Amino acid sequence: MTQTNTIAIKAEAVVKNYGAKAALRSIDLEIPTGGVTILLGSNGAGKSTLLRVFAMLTRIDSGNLTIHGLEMMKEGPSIRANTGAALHAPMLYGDMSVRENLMFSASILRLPRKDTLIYETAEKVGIQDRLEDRVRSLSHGLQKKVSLARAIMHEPSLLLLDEPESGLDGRSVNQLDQIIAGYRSHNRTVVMTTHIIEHGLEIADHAVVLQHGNVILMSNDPITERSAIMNAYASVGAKL
Amino acid sequence: MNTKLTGAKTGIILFMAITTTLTAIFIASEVSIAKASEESILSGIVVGVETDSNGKLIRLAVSDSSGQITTFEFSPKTQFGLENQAGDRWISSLAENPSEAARRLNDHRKRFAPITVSHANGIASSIVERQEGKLETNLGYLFAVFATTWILFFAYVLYMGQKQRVLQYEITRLKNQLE
Amino acid sequence: MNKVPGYLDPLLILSTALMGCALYLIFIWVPTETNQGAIQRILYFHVPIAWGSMLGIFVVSASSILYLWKKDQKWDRLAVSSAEVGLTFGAMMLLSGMIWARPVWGVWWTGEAKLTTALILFFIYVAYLMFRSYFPPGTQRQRIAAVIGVIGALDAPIIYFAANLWSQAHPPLITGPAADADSTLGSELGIVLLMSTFAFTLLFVYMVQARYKIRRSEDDIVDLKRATTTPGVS
Amino acid sequence: MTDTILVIWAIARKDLVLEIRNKDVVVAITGFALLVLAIFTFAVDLSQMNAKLIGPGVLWAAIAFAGVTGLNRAFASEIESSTLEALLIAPISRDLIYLGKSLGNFLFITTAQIIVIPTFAVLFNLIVFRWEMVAICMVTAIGFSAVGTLFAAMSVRIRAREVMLPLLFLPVVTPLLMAAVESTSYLVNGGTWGEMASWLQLAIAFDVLFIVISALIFQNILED
Repeated sequence: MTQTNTIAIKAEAVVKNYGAKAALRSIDLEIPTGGVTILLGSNGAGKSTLLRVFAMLTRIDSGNLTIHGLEMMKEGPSIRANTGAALHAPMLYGDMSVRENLMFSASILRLPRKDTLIYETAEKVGIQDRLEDRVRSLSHGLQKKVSLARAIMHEPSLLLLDEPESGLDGRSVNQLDQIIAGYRSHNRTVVMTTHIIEHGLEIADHAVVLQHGNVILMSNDPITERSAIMNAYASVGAKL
Repeated sequence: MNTKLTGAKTGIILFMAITTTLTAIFIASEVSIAKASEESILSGIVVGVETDSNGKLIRLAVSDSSGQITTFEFSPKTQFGLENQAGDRWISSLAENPSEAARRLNDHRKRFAPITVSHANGIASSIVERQEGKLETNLGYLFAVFATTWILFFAYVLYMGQKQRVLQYEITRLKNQLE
Repeated sequence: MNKVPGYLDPLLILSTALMGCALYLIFIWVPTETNQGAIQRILYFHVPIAWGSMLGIFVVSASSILYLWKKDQKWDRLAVSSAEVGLTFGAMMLLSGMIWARPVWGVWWTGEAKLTTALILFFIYVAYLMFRSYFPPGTQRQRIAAVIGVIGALDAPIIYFAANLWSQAHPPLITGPAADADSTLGSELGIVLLMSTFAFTLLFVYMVQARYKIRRSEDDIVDLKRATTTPGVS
Repeated sequence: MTDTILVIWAIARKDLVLEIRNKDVVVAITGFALLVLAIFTFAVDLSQMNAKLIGPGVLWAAIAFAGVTGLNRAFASEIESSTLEALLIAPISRDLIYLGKSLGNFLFITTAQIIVIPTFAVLFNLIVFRWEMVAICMVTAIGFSAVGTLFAAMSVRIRAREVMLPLLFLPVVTPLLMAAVESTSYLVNGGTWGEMASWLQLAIAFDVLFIVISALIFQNILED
């Protein structure tokens, strides 16, 4: 377990196919602990699939994957206890209020002091006024925020975000940045995809560029290697 | 169209030829046996059972579907294959068990249960539970089973052969494309 | 590529030879049964076919369990192949049984336990194959199909037990053909049945392996398509 | 242990809350079952003899078909809002998700039975309000939800799931249906516990087997 401190996610030759469609061809990747990693790539490059694999929603066909040094297939529940995810769909019950949705998540997460916890988390993402509203009546951006609140409620050491800025206004993006910064300062790991590449590169410690289910670039210093990343990203985009 | 037969197809056709020929030979011989013997068949319900003082069978009266009554006598070799109400079948010959045969026939008479008698010259050679139709029609059923079975097998194997060829072609095409 | 022509497949040759022997025994060697007459010869066909369909179900469940355990594609291929062949045998079992029942029992179908069980298992395997063709591709499909295979096999004894209990409550007016089949034929019946079962088992094995090869080709095509559609950066 | 029960209950309660708000599943089951019963009342002659003979079969066929519709709904809503994924991300083992969803489905089917069976008793003019009937309904509802939850979860990603689920579900629950129909037949003819004992035992064995097997096997089906 010595590597637990340095490597959050380690992927070796990870493959995922859907019939004749290859989602991930052969992914080798090491994501260090305590930083923000952004996944870049055009649509269908495998970003979302990779996030779903990390969230254990998708089973890999072959290869090895360890999260915090734990083998994915064997220790599912203990990995998931330390993972929070806000993916593409908000994953909320439309006919329940925001509070009920969070309450439900808190009870399947077996968290203590649920009421205070829910209020505190709601405050962090700025939805404390909307707790009694039905989720169905909320805008897409607000639903995203509720989804984010659910993901960070149990303060997981690994946070997975799929395009978290989409649908958010400027102030909310700032709040998101604060949450992400808070994660980094607590030596927790954030893995996210983004379509606002400039903003992504500002907050990222590591950047990964994907194309056709392969990793084509991995940078540990996105600020200085910015142009290389932009080039790789542009070459991917040009092929679309 | 490619008319050349593939290996598997040839094998299957040979296989079919053998099985069909054997089936046909058998059915033909069976029909001729049935025709050659003097036996005829009558189906109907038992209307009278005559026994001697020991309860041994002497004569049997059967009414067919048109209401005509025919009387049969027995020989010691007469075979029985009769079911009781629960459907258990009793099989014996007159020589083995004459009184039980009488009891069974009386049971059929009371229940109006139909029987089929094979007879020649007024002597019954076998008395069994009513059979649907005659020997020849039964052979039709036999043939139907064999025909459907082999046609299904044959169609399935042909389908597999066809599919394998299409797939093989597709594989070659994709491989060429990859090079 | 396989250079040996298909008709030289030793399995096909062997099963053809055995089937020939079995047919000789069925049609020429074994005497006609007195009660049912010539129609009784369906037995030598019906029973081995029914055995083949049961064998298919057994192979499906065994390879499904192995697939869930080992996650190896070959077990999945074996499961599909034997499900399809087993289904063909099952269809023929039902058909031959019905055609036999008509002259002997006077009905095409009856609520007897064995028939009910066979029919329901047939439906379960129809559902198994339909499921495979409807579900979007990926390993999830294979895992779920394996689950259905296991469930189907587990359900079989319960269905049989229930159907048996059912037919006791609603007694049919006739008994199974097997009840009066051994009336005038003793050892001859056993020999012919054994021979015929052996021949049909070989035919089953031949068909399963032919289907397995097709399945493998299909998988190869999927792999090739994946490689050709979007060339990877390797 | 209490933790486990709390998680199962949390999932089932969430289903109940949603059900009380939009009444999707129970309305689907009850509506369909009542419709089938109503159609039978004029499709066949319901003299006393006939009602006893065909009533149990009609009742359970109606509940079985309606149950399939309800089970489809129960999982489809979870997929449409992709909330099933939220359950999958949570650090709970898959068997708890299965048990929680089954408990919810069991409660829906029971609710539907509470509405449908009195209606059946009135329409078919049969006396069914006895403890035996409660037992029959319980074992059947448990078996339906045990098998149905598993199969609904399986067929949820199929476009034609409305067709696929009954095709999978009905053959597998045949023993349970036979048990329910036969026990109900004994019941409407004034039978005793003893007469239906073997059927109830069969149904209980079916329930236990499928709950255990499904909970064990459920982990194989949810992730794509």
